[in-house]
Amino acid sequence: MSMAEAVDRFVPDGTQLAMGTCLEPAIPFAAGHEIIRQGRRGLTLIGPISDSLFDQLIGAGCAERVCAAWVGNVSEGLGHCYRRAAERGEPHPIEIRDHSNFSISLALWAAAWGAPYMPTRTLLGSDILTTNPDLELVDGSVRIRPVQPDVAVFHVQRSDPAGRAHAWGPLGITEEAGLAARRVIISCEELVEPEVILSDPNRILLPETKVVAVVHEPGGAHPSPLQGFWRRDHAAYRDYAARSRTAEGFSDWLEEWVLGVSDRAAYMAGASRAELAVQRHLLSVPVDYGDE
Amino acid sequence: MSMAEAVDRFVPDGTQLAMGTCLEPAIPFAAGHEIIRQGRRGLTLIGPISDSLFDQLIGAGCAERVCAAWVGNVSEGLGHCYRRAAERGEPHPIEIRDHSNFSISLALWAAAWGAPYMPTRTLLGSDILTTNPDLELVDGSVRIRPVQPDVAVFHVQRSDPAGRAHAWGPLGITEEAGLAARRVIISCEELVEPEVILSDPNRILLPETKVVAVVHEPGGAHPSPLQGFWRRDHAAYRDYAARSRTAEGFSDWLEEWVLGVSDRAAYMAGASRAELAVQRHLLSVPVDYGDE
Amino acid sequence: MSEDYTAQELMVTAAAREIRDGELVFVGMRLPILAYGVARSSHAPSARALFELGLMRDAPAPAFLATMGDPPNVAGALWATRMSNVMALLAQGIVDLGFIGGAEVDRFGNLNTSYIGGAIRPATKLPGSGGGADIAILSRRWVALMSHERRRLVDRVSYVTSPGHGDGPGWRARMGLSGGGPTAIVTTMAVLRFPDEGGEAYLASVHPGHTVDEVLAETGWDLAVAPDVGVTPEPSQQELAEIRRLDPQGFWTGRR
Amino acid sequence: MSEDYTAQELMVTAAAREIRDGELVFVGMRLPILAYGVARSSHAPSARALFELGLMRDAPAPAFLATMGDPPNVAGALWATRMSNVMALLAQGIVDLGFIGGAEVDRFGNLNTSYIGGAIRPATKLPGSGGGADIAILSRRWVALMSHERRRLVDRVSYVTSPGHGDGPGWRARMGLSGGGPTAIVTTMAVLRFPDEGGEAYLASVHPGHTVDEVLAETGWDLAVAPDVGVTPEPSQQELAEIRRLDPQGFWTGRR
Repeated sequence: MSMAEAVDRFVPDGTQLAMGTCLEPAIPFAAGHEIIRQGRRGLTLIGPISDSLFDQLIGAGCAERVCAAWVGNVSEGLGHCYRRAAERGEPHPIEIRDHSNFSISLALWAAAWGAPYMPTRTLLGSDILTTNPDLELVDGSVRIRPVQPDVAVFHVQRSDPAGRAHAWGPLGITEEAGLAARRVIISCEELVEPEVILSDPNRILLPETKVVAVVHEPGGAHPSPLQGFWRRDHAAYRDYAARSRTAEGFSDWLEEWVLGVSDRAAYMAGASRAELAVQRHLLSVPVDYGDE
Repeated sequence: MSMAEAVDRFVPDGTQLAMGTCLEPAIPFAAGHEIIRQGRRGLTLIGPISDSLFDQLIGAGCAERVCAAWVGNVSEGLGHCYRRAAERGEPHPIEIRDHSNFSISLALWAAAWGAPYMPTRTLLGSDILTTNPDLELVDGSVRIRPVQPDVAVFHVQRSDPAGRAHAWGPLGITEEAGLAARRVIISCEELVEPEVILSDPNRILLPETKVVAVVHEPGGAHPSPLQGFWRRDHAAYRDYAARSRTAEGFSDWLEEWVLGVSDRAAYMAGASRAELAVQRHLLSVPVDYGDE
Repeated sequence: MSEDYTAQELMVTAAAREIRDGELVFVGMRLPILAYGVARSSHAPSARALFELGLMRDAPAPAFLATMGDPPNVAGALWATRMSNVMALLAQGIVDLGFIGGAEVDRFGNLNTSYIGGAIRPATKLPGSGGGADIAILSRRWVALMSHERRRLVDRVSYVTSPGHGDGPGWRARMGLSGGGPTAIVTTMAVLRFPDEGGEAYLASVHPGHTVDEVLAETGWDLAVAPDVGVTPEPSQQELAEIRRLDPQGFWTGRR
Repeated sequence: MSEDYTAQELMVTAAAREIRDGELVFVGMRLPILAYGVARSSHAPSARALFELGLMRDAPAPAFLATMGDPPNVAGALWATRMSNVMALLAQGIVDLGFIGGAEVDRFGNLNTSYIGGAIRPATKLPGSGGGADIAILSRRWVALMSHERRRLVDRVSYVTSPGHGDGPGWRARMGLSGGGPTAIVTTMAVLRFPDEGGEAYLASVHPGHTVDEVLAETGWDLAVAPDVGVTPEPSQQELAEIRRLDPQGFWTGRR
């Protein structure tokens, strides 16, 4: 399935959408850009730290609510579109439900396990408790309301056509986001035969029954890094930070890298992208699933 | 470290001990037998389904409390020592804190995350709620009190000397038991160089900071199976079920297979054990941790 | 009983018919593993199996399993993970069907696998819930498998390990149980079913070689009999072949 | 400021001295990654680093990191896992030390990284907590890193993202916070410390090239000065070499 078809079919206006769940690596930018191209509105963005993807979606007017621990640009600092939306309501106001990294994880685990809420001792004494209506202080502990995404999008290293995905490197809140979500879209660097995936069932990220679309999208996480495949494109983050300081600069950037680009293959074309490919390969020692 | 030393140093009388966390496979029988040989008393046994290890510890008089979902012999049925202890107080009475599989997992996650309790909708309507004081019905949901083991013992396929362990196959409640436990003892089929383990950090079971002992103990899970290494010894379970029907039969069995055996190497000697070794090997396809 | 198949083999095929194509099935141990294999090989080729120790499969393991953790059940699995991840699917209400074995069941389908004769110094200590209570409470529907004996099919169980329909229709909703409860009890003699709205089991079909009177005599309450009570279909040759492929020694099906 | 090192490089070495050997350190991003490397290479060779996205390391990554998720931080890790597993160690109270960067801090060490000028239509929307609140509440002790400006070191923050000592000694215990709270604020001009019982920050040392008066002028409250206030030790050549090995372009240390 193409990313355009996956977004068209499974990410309607108003979707509660989890992305960027590994924190800094493996961010599904290609999916986010396609969502912008298709002009989605009213999304709720769910994640820990999005490293500029959420900033872009907010700047493009796709989001009405953010349910996250941190929105900005990790190596460069502030998220300028996020600021404009929160401070001046541009391009339109957004509702912010602040979390910490731990509390958004627990909110997703609560949804995954069908728990009415998750009690915790984190966030005690923080004003986040007072501004996020999904958090409540009861009897000396914090109750976190479940957060159930309609859709979670993950960019992984490899998947088979049935959506059995192998992901490696730090996983952040990917597992709980995928388990909690009603539907999962997998974007993958390599589309492989089932035999490759089934040779290592412990590495399979999620049950295939959650996955509604598999998109073969090489470079789908650029400019974020992907273990074994891509280094982080620090310069791209710096360029985005500089240009997105003004609404006009952001519009120009968006035209150049999203609206004026047909798809991810076109986006990835060119020598500067290719230079980011990992050259030093470090293979894992296999394990033995022998059975008889 | 030898199993004898690990048990001597880290499993004193009264320990709250998690074992058998993968359910039917990878049960650390060698550790359990050493605990029996050293005459431990007053243990609390924590686990989901022990497939006869808990029955043996109860029959040998090591346990004063069981905090588990199921105690018996999976392929054969009832646990006869468990029955004698519960029905007739032989060799001494035990306290039983019944759980379901899900609720014992959640009790361990609560401890792992420092949560005051875990709310859930499982166990609603079950009399388990009325007989286990660690469970409480409040406002229409069940609150599970955290269960924090003093020690968790796992038998894994391979570990390095620092306790970085690779385990594969179904993991049951191993991860939450290890995270919740104050200390972890690793018993391993193969003791390998750190390079082997660090080639695949996603497969590392737990942070090394939890591990206090690594015991190289080939066959340490017999008669339970271990993926890639050992088939299940169905006949041994059948033999145990038949002989443990009476207290005298259990004593004979215990003398033959535990008390009269110096260590696991002696236990594993002989052709019948060797025949259980897995012959058909199924290696996983490596993944690439390439970084630059 | 016919010479051609055992009571357990008939139970397996009756249980298999409870599985619909495309369903996600919480399989558990023993006869349900065989029932899942039979269903996959016939009318439910796209069903998926979950095992609580942390596995999902499509095709059943091509070898005999004494436990769900035997290595052939892991090789080729679609997911090898933690129990709590499998339980998550159950808790979300997306597991269609579960199977539970019971030591004692009552007219409302409540199962006791914990204590006979009270929890304090019981007459018989049974192994406990395992995942049974979780399946009973959270799966969309479930089926019990039992040996049909008067001491096992009782009016009311003394201890509810795995709740069925409690004390009658509406009980599950009142207590907040999210799943739909038991829809059938497959025994060594008969298939009992429950009304769509829950409540009390009734006799739906009797296995070949048994009679309604015999079933009533071995049931510890005044079991209602369906007006159209029939005979449970016999296993087909294809079904028996699949059962015997998966359990060649008859370990679970009484031929050992 | 000396020509030999930048203010950020001095902050890194000051932060490194907060790490004791054998400790489990929640490192986070930016300068603390360098501080961890310096500590490991000198006085804390057996410290362990945690990164909230799901990593544990011993030796620092042998390459420049713009984020903790850059691939060199993963290769050779001691554990690559989920965030909630790393947070478990924090919640259990077994993480000795954490670092948090702050936009705004007050006399009690409370940090604001969320909203300047109120949460409704703020004057400035900052990125938020990330893992900061979790570290501030749950780690045994923590250290803040700040740019020393009067607008950033304020009497009371208007929004507490990551709680320090609240409104004074005893506040954390009253509120049920399990960790010990901040022990130091390392700024571009000075090191502020807190009494063992918590409460209000005091000036402990001034960085070379700055004066006590200058620090007081750039601090938004009547900052107490320790009787033995000294000069922050300069980075050694060995420390600078380690910093420049890990950040050869001076990306984080102001040399870019």
